[in-house]
Formats: sequence, C-alpha cells, structure tokens
Amino acid sequence: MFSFASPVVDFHALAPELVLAVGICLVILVDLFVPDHRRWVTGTLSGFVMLAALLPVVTLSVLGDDVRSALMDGELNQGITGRYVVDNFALVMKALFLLSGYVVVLLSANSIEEGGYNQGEFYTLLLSSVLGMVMIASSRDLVSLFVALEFLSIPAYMMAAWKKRDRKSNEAGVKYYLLGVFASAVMLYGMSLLYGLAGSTLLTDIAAAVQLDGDKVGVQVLGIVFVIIGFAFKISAVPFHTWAPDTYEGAPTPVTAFLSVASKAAGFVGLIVLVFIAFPLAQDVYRPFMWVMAALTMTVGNLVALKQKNIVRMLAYSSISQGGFILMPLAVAFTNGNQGASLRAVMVYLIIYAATNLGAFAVIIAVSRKTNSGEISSFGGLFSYAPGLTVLMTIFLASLAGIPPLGGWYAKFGAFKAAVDAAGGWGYSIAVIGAVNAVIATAYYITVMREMWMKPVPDGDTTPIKVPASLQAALAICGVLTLVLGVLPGLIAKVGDITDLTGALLP
Amino acid sequence: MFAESTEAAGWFLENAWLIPLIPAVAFFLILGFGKRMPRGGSEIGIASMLASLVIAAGTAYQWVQRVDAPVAEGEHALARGSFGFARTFSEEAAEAGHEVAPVISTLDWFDIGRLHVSIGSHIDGLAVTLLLLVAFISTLVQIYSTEYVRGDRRYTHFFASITLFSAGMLTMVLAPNMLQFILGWEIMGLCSFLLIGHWWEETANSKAALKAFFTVRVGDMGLLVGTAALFALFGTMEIGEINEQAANFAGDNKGMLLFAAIALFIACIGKSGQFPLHTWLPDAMAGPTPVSSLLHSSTMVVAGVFLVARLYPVFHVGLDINVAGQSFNLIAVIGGITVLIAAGLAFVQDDIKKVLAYSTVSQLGYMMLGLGVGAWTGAVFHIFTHAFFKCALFLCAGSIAHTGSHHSFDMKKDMGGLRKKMPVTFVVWIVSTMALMGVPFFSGFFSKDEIIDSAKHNHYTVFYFVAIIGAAMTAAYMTRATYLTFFGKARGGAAHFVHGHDDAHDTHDAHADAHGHDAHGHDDHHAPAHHSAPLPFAKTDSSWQITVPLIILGVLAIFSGYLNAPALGIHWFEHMTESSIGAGSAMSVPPPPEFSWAAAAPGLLLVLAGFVVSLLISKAVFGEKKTALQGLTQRNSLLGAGHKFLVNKYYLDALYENVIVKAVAYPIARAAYWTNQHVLDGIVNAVGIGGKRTGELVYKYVDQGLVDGAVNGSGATARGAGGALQPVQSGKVNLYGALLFGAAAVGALVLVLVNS
Amino acid sequence: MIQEQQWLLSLGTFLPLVGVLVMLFIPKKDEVAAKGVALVTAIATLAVGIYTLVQFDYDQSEKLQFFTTNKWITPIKATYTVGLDGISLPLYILSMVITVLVMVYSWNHVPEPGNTKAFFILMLVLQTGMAGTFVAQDLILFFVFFEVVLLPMYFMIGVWGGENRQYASLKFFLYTMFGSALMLVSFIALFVVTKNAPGVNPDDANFSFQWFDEHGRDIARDTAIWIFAGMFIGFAVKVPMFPFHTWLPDAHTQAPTQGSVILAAILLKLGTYGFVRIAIPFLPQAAVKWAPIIGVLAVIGIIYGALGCLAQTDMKRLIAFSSVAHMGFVMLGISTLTDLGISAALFGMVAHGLITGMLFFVAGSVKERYHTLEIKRLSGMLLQMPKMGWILGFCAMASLGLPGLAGFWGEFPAILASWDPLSGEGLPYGGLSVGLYQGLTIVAALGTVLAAGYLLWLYQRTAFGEVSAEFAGTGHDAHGHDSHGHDAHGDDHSDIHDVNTFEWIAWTPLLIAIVVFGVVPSLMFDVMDPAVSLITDRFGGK
Amino acid sequence: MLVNNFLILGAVLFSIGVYGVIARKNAVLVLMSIELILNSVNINLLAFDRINGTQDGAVFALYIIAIAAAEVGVGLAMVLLIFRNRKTIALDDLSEMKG
Repeated sequence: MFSFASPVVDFHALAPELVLAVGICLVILVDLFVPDHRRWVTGTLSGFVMLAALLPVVTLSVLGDDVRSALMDGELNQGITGRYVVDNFALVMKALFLLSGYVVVLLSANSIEEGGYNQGEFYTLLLSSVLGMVMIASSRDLVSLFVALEFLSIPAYMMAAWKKRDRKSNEAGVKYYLLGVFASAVMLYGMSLLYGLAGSTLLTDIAAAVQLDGDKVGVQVLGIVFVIIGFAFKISAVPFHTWAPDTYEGAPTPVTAFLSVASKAAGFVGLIVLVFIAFPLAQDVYRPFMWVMAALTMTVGNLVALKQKNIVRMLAYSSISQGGFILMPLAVAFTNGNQGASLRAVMVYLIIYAATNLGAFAVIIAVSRKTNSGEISSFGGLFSYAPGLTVLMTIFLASLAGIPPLGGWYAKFGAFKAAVDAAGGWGYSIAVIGAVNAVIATAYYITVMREMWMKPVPDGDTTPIKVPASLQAALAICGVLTLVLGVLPGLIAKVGDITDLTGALLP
Repeated sequence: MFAESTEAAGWFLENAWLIPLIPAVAFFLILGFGKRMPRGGSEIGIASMLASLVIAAGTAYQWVQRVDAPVAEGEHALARGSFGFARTFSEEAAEAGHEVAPVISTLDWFDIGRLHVSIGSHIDGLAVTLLLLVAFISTLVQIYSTEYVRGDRRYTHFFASITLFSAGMLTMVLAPNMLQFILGWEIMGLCSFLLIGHWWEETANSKAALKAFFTVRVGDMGLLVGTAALFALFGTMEIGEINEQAANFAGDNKGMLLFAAIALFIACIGKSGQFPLHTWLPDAMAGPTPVSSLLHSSTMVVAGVFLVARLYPVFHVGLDINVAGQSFNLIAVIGGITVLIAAGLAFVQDDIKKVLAYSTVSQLGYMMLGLGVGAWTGAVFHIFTHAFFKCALFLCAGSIAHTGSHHSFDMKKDMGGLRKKMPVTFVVWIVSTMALMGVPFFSGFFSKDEIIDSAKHNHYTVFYFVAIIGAAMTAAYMTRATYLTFFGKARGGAAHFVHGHDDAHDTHDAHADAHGHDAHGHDDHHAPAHHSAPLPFAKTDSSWQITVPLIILGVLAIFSGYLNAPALGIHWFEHMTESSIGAGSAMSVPPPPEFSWAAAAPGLLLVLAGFVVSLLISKAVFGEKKTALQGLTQRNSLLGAGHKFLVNKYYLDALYENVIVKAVAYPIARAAYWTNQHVLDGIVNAVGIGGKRTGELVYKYVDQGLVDGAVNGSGATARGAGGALQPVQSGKVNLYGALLFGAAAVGALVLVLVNS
Repeated sequence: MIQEQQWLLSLGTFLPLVGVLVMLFIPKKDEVAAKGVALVTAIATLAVGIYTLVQFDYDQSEKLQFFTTNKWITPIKATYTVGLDGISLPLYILSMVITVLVMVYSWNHVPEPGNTKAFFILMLVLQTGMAGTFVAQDLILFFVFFEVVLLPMYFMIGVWGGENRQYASLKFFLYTMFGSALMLVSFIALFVVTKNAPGVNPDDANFSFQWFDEHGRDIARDTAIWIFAGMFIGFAVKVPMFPFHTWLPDAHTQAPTQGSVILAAILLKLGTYGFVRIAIPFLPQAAVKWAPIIGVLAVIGIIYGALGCLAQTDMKRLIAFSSVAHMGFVMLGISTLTDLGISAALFGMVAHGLITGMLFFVAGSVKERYHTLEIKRLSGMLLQMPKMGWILGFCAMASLGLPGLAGFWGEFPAILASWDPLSGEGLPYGGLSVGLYQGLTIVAALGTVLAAGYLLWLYQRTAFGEVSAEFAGTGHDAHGHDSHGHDAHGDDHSDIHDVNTFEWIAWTPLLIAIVVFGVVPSLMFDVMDPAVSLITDRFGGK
Repeated sequence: MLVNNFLILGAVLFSIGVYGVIARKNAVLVLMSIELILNSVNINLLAFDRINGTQDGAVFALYIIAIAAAEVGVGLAMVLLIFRNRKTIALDDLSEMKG
C-alpha cells in the first residue's frame, strides 16, 4: 500500500505561479468589495500582480542556476523530479508571458471598462490564463503539459466570448471553444498512445520510447502527430488555423491581442518542449509534418491576408503567417546540429513578435476608439491627424514585415539562419519559401501603411485622437522594445546563451 | 605643368598644347563675359584663334627646322618633353634613317588598372599641317562671321561654340593617344550639333542638327569598339606606339587588326560623310554659312580622313593596302563610291550650299580613295589644299547670300549675273573653282593629281578611272553652279540686288519669307540695315570682314599647292610629313610616282571635257533660255521675226534639256538622288523612326506587357490564390473540425507509410 | 586596416539621426525651424564628410581606414564594423553632398502635400542608411543599412509623389523586399557554408567582410553559384538590371524631385556597390560563372533601356529609363572582372549619380513651372528659360557620354574593358569568353548611339523650337526682349521663370562636379584603383 | 489479450466521437461527441496503465475527468449564451464571420 507524503517543494522556483495564484484570489476578493465605479482597481491590481510575479522570475534568473526542479522527490515518493522544472528557457518564457499579460492589461483597461463588461471576472480569467502559460513553460510531463494547456485555454474561451451581447463575440467564443476542445481531445488521444508506448508520462521517458523503431512505429507516428496537433491548433498553424480569423475578429480586441501573442507563444512553448525533449529522435515524423505545416502556414496565411478588408482579421492572418515563420526553425531542428540556433530563433522570434504585435493591436485599439470601425479603410489619412500613432503603427508593421532596423528583421534573420543552418534540402527549401513569403507579407502590411500615409481621411473627421494613459504606456513599451531590439538585438543575449533544454540531452 | 625636355626640341614644338588650350579657355571666357564685351565676345574668339595661329605657325616653323636640321646622334629620340614616363619606341627608328621623331609632350592624366591615360601633344608633320590649317581657317572664318552673323540673337553663343569647336579639332589633331583623340572628336560633334542647330527655333534646323550628331554617333560606335580592339591588341592608347606596333605587326592575330581597322573606318565613314552615311552632311547646311565653311568643308569632316592618316599603319597593315596583287580594299571602295555618288548628286542641287556640300563629300571621297591606294601624302595634301578652296567657296556662297541674294541659297531662283556687282566674290569663286576642278597650277591640281597618279601607279586601276571620271564630273557640276550663280540674268533676290537696293527693300519681306532657308535674322536684320564698309575697289560687294578672308583664301587656293608640286619637282610637303606614318617600319608605303604630264593628261582632258560640256549645257539651259523667255514675254509682236528663231532656240533647249539632260543625265542623277533621298536617307531616317518604333513596341508589349505584366501578374496571382483560399474559411465549425482532423489523419497516414 | 579616428565614420553615419531627434521636438507648424535644423544637420554631416576626405590617407586607399569594430549581436557573430576604403569613399561623400543639395533644393520646393518636417526627417534617415551602407564592413550591418533606406524612400514616393504614387511606391517596396529577402538567405548561407567548411574552426566564423574575403573563395563552386544567385537577385533588383527594372520607371516618375534625385544618385548604387563589395570578391569562383550572365543582362539593359527611352512621352520617365541603360554600362564593367572594368563601373556609378541626379532636378523644376512633363507639350524651353535650357543640354550631353564630362569615364573604359575581359591561361577561377564579350561590346557601343538618339531627341523637342502656344506669354521671353519692350511682362505671368537662387545653390556643385570629374577623372580613379586591384587580384587577370 | 480489447474500444469510441464532431450540426451534440473522445482517452489510459503497471495513466485519467467537467461547464454556458442571443444552437448559423 502507498502512504502519501508530500514531495519536497522548491518554493522559490514556484514563486511566480504562487504569486499569480494569490493574485487571482486577491482580484476576486477586491472585486467583491469595491463599488462598481471603482472596478478599474481590479485592472490595476492585475497589472501589479503580473509585475509582482515577474520579480521571482528575475531573482531566479539572477541566481543563475542552470536548472531547478520545483517538485523534488521526497523520502517516500519517487519520480516527481524533472516533471516541473525551472530552467533558463522556462524563465525567459515566463517573463515573456507575464510582460505580455501586463501589456494586455494595459490594453484592456479602457475598453473593458468602457464596454461595461465585468471587469473583475475578466482580469481573474486573464490572470488564470497567464498562470496556465507560466505553468506550461515549466512542464516536462504530459500531465502537467495538458493541465497547463487547459488552464490557459479555458479562460481564453470565455474571454473570447466576453462581449455577451455581441453576436460576433459569441460566435468567436463558441468556435474557439469547440475546436479547441476538439483539438485537445485529439491531442489527449495521442498522449494516451504515447503513454502506452513509454509507460510513463515523463517526456524524457517518452523520448526513449519514441525512436521510430520496433514494431510499433505506426502507433508512435500516430501519437506524435496527434500530440503535435494539439499545439498546432494553439499556434494556429495551417490547416489547424481555421478558428483563428473568426475568433480574432469577433473577440474583444485586447483579447485578440492576447490570443495572438501569449496564447500562441504558449503553443510554441509546448511544441518546443515536445520537439526538444520528447521527440528528438523522431525527426522523420515531426520534421516533414512541421515542414509542411510551416510552408502552408506562411503561404496560406499570407495569401488570404492579402484579401482582407478588416484590419483585425488581416492581423489574424498575418499572425498565422508569422506562426509559420516561427515554425520554420522548429521544423528543421536537430538537423545538422542546428538545434541551438533553432531554439534561439524561436525564442527571439516570440519575444520580438510579442512586442510588435501587441503594439500593433494597441494602435488599432487607440484608433478604433475614435473611428469605431475595424475596416482598413478607417485608417485612411491617419497621418494627418495622428502622426504619432501613424509612425508607431508604421514601426510595428514594418517590424512585422521584417524591415531593418526594426525588431522583426532580427527575428526573421534568426529564423532564416536556423533554417539555413540545417544545410540540407529541408532547410534551404523552407528558407526560400520563407523569403518569398516575407515579400508577400510586406504587401499587406504596406497596404495599411499606404492607407495611413497616403489616403484621404474617409469621413473627413480630423479631430485628434486622445490616447488614454494606459494605452500610451503599452505603446511606449512595445515601441521602445521593437526599436531597441532591432538596433541592438544583442540585448537578448541571455536568450542567445540557451542552446538546449534541460533533459533534452539523451544519454 | 609640363616639364622641360632635357634637350630642347624647340619651345613651340613642346608647348603646342597651348594651341587648343587657348581657344578652350576662350570658350569659357566668351560664355562668361562675352555678353558684356563691346563686340559680344567675338573679339575673344578671334584673339584666341590668332594666338593659336601664331603658336601653330611657330610650331610649323620649328618643325621645318627640325626636319631640315642635320641628324645629331640620338637627338631626336631624346627630344621629347615627356613628363612622368618616357618610352623609347622610336629611338631605333630615329637612328636608323632620315626619319624625324615626333615631339611628344605628355602629362599623366590618370591610370585605371593597365589603362594609362595622358594628355599632351604629339607633334609631327601631319599634326603640324592640320594645326596650322585649322587655326588659320578658324581665324578667317571668325573674322568673316563678325559680319555674317552680326546682330544675331545668339551672337555670343555662336562665337563660343565655334571657338570650342576649333579647340576640339585642335585637341584631336595633336592627340598623342586615342583618348584625347576621342575627346576632341566628340567635342567637335557636340559643337556641330550646337552650330548646325544654331537657329533652333525652326524645327528643320534642329532636326538637321540632331541628324548630324546622330549619324556621326552611329559611326562613333566604330571608334569606341575599334579603340577597344586596338587597346586589347597592343595594350596601349598611345598613337605613336600603336602605329609602331601595327607597322611591325607580325602577330597571328591579324583578324583582330583587320577588325579594328574596319571598326575605326566606320567611324570615319560617319564623320567624313562617306557613303553610305553621307546624308547628314547636306542637311547640315542648315547651319549658318561660316559653320558650313568651317565644319563641313575644311575641318570637322576631314577628321575621319585624319584618323585614317593618323593611324595609317593600322589601316595599311590591317587592310593589306599596297600588298602585291590587291586591287580593291574597303577604304578605296568606299572612297571611290563616295566620289562618284556625291559628284552625281551635286548636279541636281538648286541650293548652292548643297552643291558645295556634295562636292565636299566627293572630295572627301578622293582623300579616302588616296589613303586606300597608298597615296598618303597626296591625301593629306589634299586635305590641306581642299581646306582653302572649299572654305573659300563656302564663304563666297555666304557672301552672295548675305549681300547678293537676300539670304537665299537657291541658285535658280535668286541668283545669276552677280559677277559684276560682286567682283571680289566672283574672282575668289572662280579661282577656288578652278582649284577644285584641278586645273593645272591651281592648288587642287597638285594634290588631286597625286592621288590619281598613285591609284594608277599602285595598280588600283579601277579607282584610277573612278578618280578621273570624278574629276570630270567635278568640273562639270562646278561649271553649272558657277554659271547659275554669276552668269546669265539675275533672278529673284539677285535681281533686286543687281538692279538696285531700293527695289530689294520694297519686296524684302516677301523674299525673306519665300526664301527663308538661311533663316537667320528674321527679326534681326532690320536693325543693321547697312553693313560695314566694303573694300574700296569693290563697293557693291560684301563688306571687308567678308571679302578680306575671301581674298586671302583665294590666294591660297592658288598657291598652297606649291608646297608640294611634283609637276614642278617640289616635294617639300612630303618631306615635312613623311615621318608621320610609322617611319622606319616594316610597312611599305610605295613612294609617290614621278610626275609626268603624260600621265596627268587623260585626267586633265576629261576635266576639260567636263567643263566644256557643262558650260555649253548650262549656257543653253539656264542662260539663253531665260533671255529668250524674257524676250518673248516682254517684247511686242513686232519682233515676231525673231520669234521663230527664239522658239527654235527654245526647241534646242528643250532638246538639250528634255532629250539629253532629262533622258540621259537626269534619270541617272535623279535616280541617284532618289536613291539617296529615299533609300539611303530613308534608311537613316527609317533607322531613326524604326528605332523609335521598336522602342515603342518593346516598351508597350515587352516592358509594360511582359516584364511588368509578369510582376503585376504574380501580384494578381497571389491575390487570386488568396481569394481561392478564402472559401476554406467557410465559417462553419463542422467543416473546420473536419479539416482539422482530416489533415491530421492524412498527415499521420502518410508518415506512417513512409516510416514503416 | 588603419584604426585611427575610429569615431569618425560612426559620427558621419549617425549624425543625421541626431538631427532627427532634435526635429521630433520641433512643432509641426514651425517649418523654418525644421528645415533649418535639418539643413544644419546635413551640412554638419557633410563637414564631417569633408573632414574624412581630408584625413583619408590616399596613399593607402586600398586599406580600410578609420576602421573600428565593436560587439554588436554576439550570438550570431555579427559585429559593428565600419571602415572606409577607396571604393567606398566617393560614394560615401556623394551621399552626403546629395543630401545637402537636395535639402537646399527643397527649401522652397517641398512637394504636395507639404508636411515639411516629416519630409526633411525622411531625408535625414535616408542619409544615415546610405552612408551606413557604404561604410559597413559586416554583412549583417550592411544588410541593416541596406534596408533602412527602404521605408523612407517608400514614404517619400508614396506620400509626396505624383498621381500614380501609390502603385509606384508599392512596386518599389515589394520589388526591393523580394530581392533583399533572397539576398538575406544568401548571406546566411554564405556564413553557414564558410563556417562548416573543413579545416575551419566554426567558432572563428563571423559576419565581417574580412572573414568572407578570406574564406568565401574556398566554397565549392556549385554551392557558391547558388549563393551568388540569391545575392544576384537582391542586388540586381536594386541596380536595377533587366529584367528586374520595371519598378524603376514608375518609382522615378512618381517620386518627388528630391526622391528621384536621391534614388538615382545614391540608392541605385547600393546594388552595384553590393556586387563590387560583396558578391564578386567573396565568391570569385561563382562570379566567373555568373559574369557572362550579368554581362548579357547588362547589355540587354543598355539596349532595352534606350529603346524604352525612345518610346517615352514623358520627360521624367525618359530619364528614368535612361538609368536602366546607364546602369547597364556599370554592370557591364563589373562583369568583366577586370581592374579597368570595375574602376569604370565605380566611376560610372558616381557619374550617373551626378548627371542623372541633375537631370531629375531639372525635370522637377520644369514640372513645377509648366505643370507637365509631356515632351510634346514642351517646346522652346531655351526661349523662356535659357539658363534652364542650357543646363538641360549640358546634362544631356554629359549623360550621353561626351568626353570631357563625367559620364564618359564610366562608359568608355567599360567598353574598353569588356572588349578584353578576364581571360588567359592559368587563372585561379578560370576566365571569361572573350568572343562573347566582344560581341557584347559592339552591342553596348550601339547603346551609346541610341543614348545620343534619345537624349538629343528629348533636347531637340523640349528646348529647341518656338514656345508652344500653350505656354507662350507666360513669363520671361528672351525672344522679344528688345522689340517688344517690357510692356508684356505683367506680374501675373511670373509662373515660368528661369533658374532661381535655391536651384542655383543646389545645382552648381553638381554641374561643377560633372565638369571636374570629366576633366580630372584621376581624382576618383586614383583613389579607387588600389582598392579595386585588391578585388581583381584574386582573379589573377589583368 | 483482454486489455487490447479495451484499446479497440477506445479507438472505436474515438472514431465515433470524431464522426460526431464533424457530422453533428447541433452544438450540444458536438459537445457530447467531444466528451466521447475524452472518455475514449480515459479508457486508453487505464488500459495502458494496466499494461505498463505504472500509476501515471490512472492519475492522468483523473485529471482529464476533472478538466472535462470544467470544459463542459464553460461549453454549456456558451451554448446558452448563443441560444439567448440567437434562439438557435445550430452550428451552421454560426457563420457570420468567414473568408
């Protein structure tokens, strides 16, 4: 018989999660006790919670331990160590999620308040979702991966449908929900197969079992493919992207920003963990599969984006295609010893992409406060009455297009470099496809620039836009990051030092 | 700037670079200050040309001394005011015989890789001849122009351009290397554009300018390519070295030398108006007459001939000239065709300047022919003599138009009977015409005869006949032109002039409109109603600025020939210049044949015949006819007795004109002219139009359609593809789910199959 | 490498950005202050440039001077490395000069729709990008600067351009993006391949030019050819070479005058500079294989550009097409892989910058006065604006390669070189087909004829002749000065006036430079030649 | 072996669930089909648990059951929301946004 004994808990390592958990409770409590007109306090509080959670992340990284396991084997229980770890990769990603969350709070402040939505609950959900993301960065086990994934997804489903009276928002939520649940169900089925093969949910054990040999290759392939799908859905890789445009368009804009950045990043974290720890020896499966996904994602996302009239929808497709670019190095990882470059490329891309894309959404939110429209044409003549916003939007779009000296170029550069580093047909071919797509992508970014700079104001209303302070802060953070990371990409050198994930190195 | 040579070759010889530099500086002075000068900048131009002339004369003098000086050991070889580098290509040559080394002064300009470029002067007999010639003629023409273009609205520009032109020609003449040569060559091209188009308000003029520049530029292709070929072949740009190496050419790469020679000759064809690129030259008469006189008779157009003469070893060796058994070569053929074609065309021109223009083309043909048959001295000497008399003829034409025919050049409409009123012009014209015809003891005789003689002597028999027939034709068309201009009854503008100024003024405007070919001064020539003072002995002739140059040129038209008169045993010119053709080399240019009257006789007889026939015809057609007709119309019926005779006379005219001339001469000449205008010129124009059409087609279909279309098309395709993909995004959850799972299933299936 | 005054190039490159920062704080309404700050910045930058010019050691022009290298993006081994040698110097200075002149010209020529401040800021940003490209000695740094110019130019065309500006600017942008995306892939491939080469310590690999200079030549030829292909497309679009040129006429035609000038004078040179500085020296084995293709495309460009010119009815578009032809000569020179050819090409780059820049200036001023550039509507410019007319004529002559003016020294040596391209026995990377190049030479020479054709045709139609009825009586008419007296010169006809003060200030330096470089080409050849030899030496040719 | 039959049962349930998601137009039915898949996963996990003799499968299954409950809660709430706004829960009507 078993007797239960609690494992040894490294509280410092778990501190970000704990801060967030406490913060969630705090927000709920505060929400209960403040009067309606002061509900904005919950937003402020959420922001502080995010920043507070960032503190232990900083202290952990300053300590500089290579890796620490949050839960360690106690005297009686075995096999917990290494299921939930804190390494540099996890820390960087946690920081990214927390900062993105903070910016999303800034973005939400006014629109949620002015929309008359339930602020307290909204921020609670937002914090929960961020908690899920923070958790996924540390998960090295199928169970914790799954739990974290659901933890970040379920609040997101609700946030997507947050505008209760809005039919589009409902539709966005339902679509996201049904497909998300379906995808995670399929993923779970894959996970069950993997568990069956390995006899353990620990990723390193799975890696040992999934080597594409023996008589169960078919089951291995099925398991890998199904598991990848679950995360491919999150990153909206084609053909698992179908939810994204509809949801992005329908959801409240700050939520869209959140989904397109943080949620996507979380999906990538899951994929990275799987590829680097669970499947490094199964590259004959994930490489072609993800190669095709990457190529399709870039291309289809771009092509359809060309036709969009709605700016949010256009950005949705744009973020799909950006996902393709991020997928590119991952798809050819472990080819010709480029895993270090691949990992770096994905992480750098995610960071820069987050700053840039959130910035773009911030501008959209700011502009739509005046125009109340999501059409691209509503940006006409923006330069004449909001030059600052125009310049910022130009910076963000140009960065998304990958034009130096804005952040995006370095992100794309890293992705290309990792792909070329792979040095074979897989790498070169995807790099060329990527290069062509980079050009196509430019076409629709530039359409928006053209609208802002060169077209007349559609309704002739040129009263200046008043940008609330929180939005200004968000814009400043994103703008500065985009610029600085473009000119001095060496600043994210910490990321550059990470060449592999803990546990990825098999004996 | 230029280092003194160790052993002085003579100040002028070493500082000959001043000759082009002075007018070049003058050009900028005129542009900058000309308008503020009392005489609109013309004084600067003339002064600079005079200065150049003086230095050129000094250079010539010292060159003569140098040639005549006894050869001291090594002296000539060292006598090179070279700056920065000294090559000794002609040392042995200098020591080997009586050859006189050229004086080369250079200043390093720049190096690009193995291309060494210098500027400076290459003085030898050929260069000295041309220097003197160009400076002299330019001076005279500028003096002439002060009167001729007086009051022109771009008087200053005119002098600036014409001065720059001289500078360009002089730069080219003393070029020590091909780059400087091209420099001068192109500057001349530019100036010809500016000067031909001087009255650019009229489209015809600017079109003529365009045509001239463009046609010459077609030839320039050859210059560029030929120079490149020479550079690749010999690794140098220095003319002296090129000549040296070409003369001693023994490589197995003869084909390349041939190619270079042909390419360069194409440039000469363009510049010197040789068949088939001669059509720009008559059109170029749209420029003011002094321009025609300077550029298109005596200087610029001989640049092509000069190029052949300058690089004679290249052509001589490249084209195997004077190799035993050769009776044709490209230069001789082109030259010969040009002689005949142009002479034929000169018959049917009514415009006096066009007659002279075709005559120039024809004479240039002679020069080329001479070079083609190995008569280097004869050809160069013909450049020399031709310059004087052709310049004189053009200036006479200008004088007539300026004073006698109210700015018309139409011989049939506005001239005739001018000999009494314009004695100076008339005499100079006659003298020059005789020189042009090659009448013995006039300058043209000596030069042309040597070419003709050499053709025969060097076994280019066909070209001998071409040359003497050409000579006869020359005599004939010049006789016709002379008769039309100075004899017979005054017509049109001339009639007003001959019969009194008052009449002329009454109808002036009408004439100006009707004959506005030389359209200068539509506005301006009211203002200076009376010209400057004429010479005292020819009060009705043009003013002194015009007549004095005429007289000088007339004198030279006679006497310049005596510098090299084989008939009189004078070979001075030959002696002075012979070192210029790659001396002391393996190249064998046969010496000019000994002169004998017997050999010259057939040519002279043909000239005489041409003169007589033409005179008779002209008298009959142009002279008597007019008289008869006027008699018919003005006299009353009482004189009916003479009527029949006059009718008969007229019948005779008709016989001449209709049967002999129209049936025999005219069809040929006309056919030639038609060919010229429609085929050759047509081709030139068609090339122009065709080029433009091609451009339009290429632009419309290839560029905008194909290339750009491909680009835009790919954009459209991308968008189209995007549109095609949109239906996937149907908005229906079930389909999304099906897609999701379908893709997963297909992916998994494929991967399972591949991996197991 | 001469590592003295290491700050100099960085100062020269980034000084304009300081001006931009200052200008950000100037209120939009205060146009004079904005213009003033911008101009002062540009002049200060030029002063730094002139100081550079003075400090440059001309006896060692093949060496990189003012060289400095600093850490920049350590993870990818990219460094901030700048240096200046004889090849870069003329272009570096040219970019500064052009910026100042363009700003002077802009003083009272800010195109519609105004917004002076933004316009001047863009010019300063452009300046930084251009100067940086010419001094960068690190592939990544080069790439960044290369791309920095993209957006400002896009906006310059798109916001301040002509009627069809949006299409033109989009085309410009996408074309260039297309090229640079593939170029970037090539750069990375070059790095990866050199890094993984046998006998190389991967840790030594970096993105500095020096590294590629030493190791690029060891790449297997087949691989190198593919890498070259990517660079080729990137640079060829920028040049632009046939068949990647179609963005150019649109961009030039629609751009405001200032944009056209900068585009013609500097931006096109980024492409050719890339060939000379990167593609050819780093991948000599591929260059020898690519050269004939480049040569053929260059010559097609020459003829094609000329034919395009002949078909134009718009003056500015004609000038734009002439750029295609002229850059064809530059590329032909480069493709010979000889000292002479590449020197000629570099000279041609500067000359084309001066001359075509000037032509665009004139076209801009003509447009401003007549409100049209349709050739058939313009006539008799010499009568109404004699000085402008003569300047146009001067530039046309310079452009068609008249000896004694700058244009000639780009064209003629290129022809010379292409007659005698890299060839011979025992060359390390093989030679080129002499026969092919001689054929190309002849066709290229035909191009000079066509150049004369279209330029003179343009000149004859616009400058010569009587003033067309449409514009007669508007403004100064030199024709009737004396006879008509002054009664006809009312103030309301001041539309068409001759060259004004700002134009004189902006143009005179260019005009002088065209003459000076035409008369004393050694000024540039002497500086460039040693550096060019350094490149061509590796081919072992002449 | 007996456990293999459980795996087959799991596969069949999974297939039925997938079919339901794709073919059903009613939101609630789709939701139920997804539950079916989740349960097939649970059966799988437990079967493998038996085969492998470790506890991970059982623990995983417990987590899945818990989370499935949360998911269904959210899902039903959303279906209610839709029904309130549109008076229908047919999925085909949820296609306002497309393209």
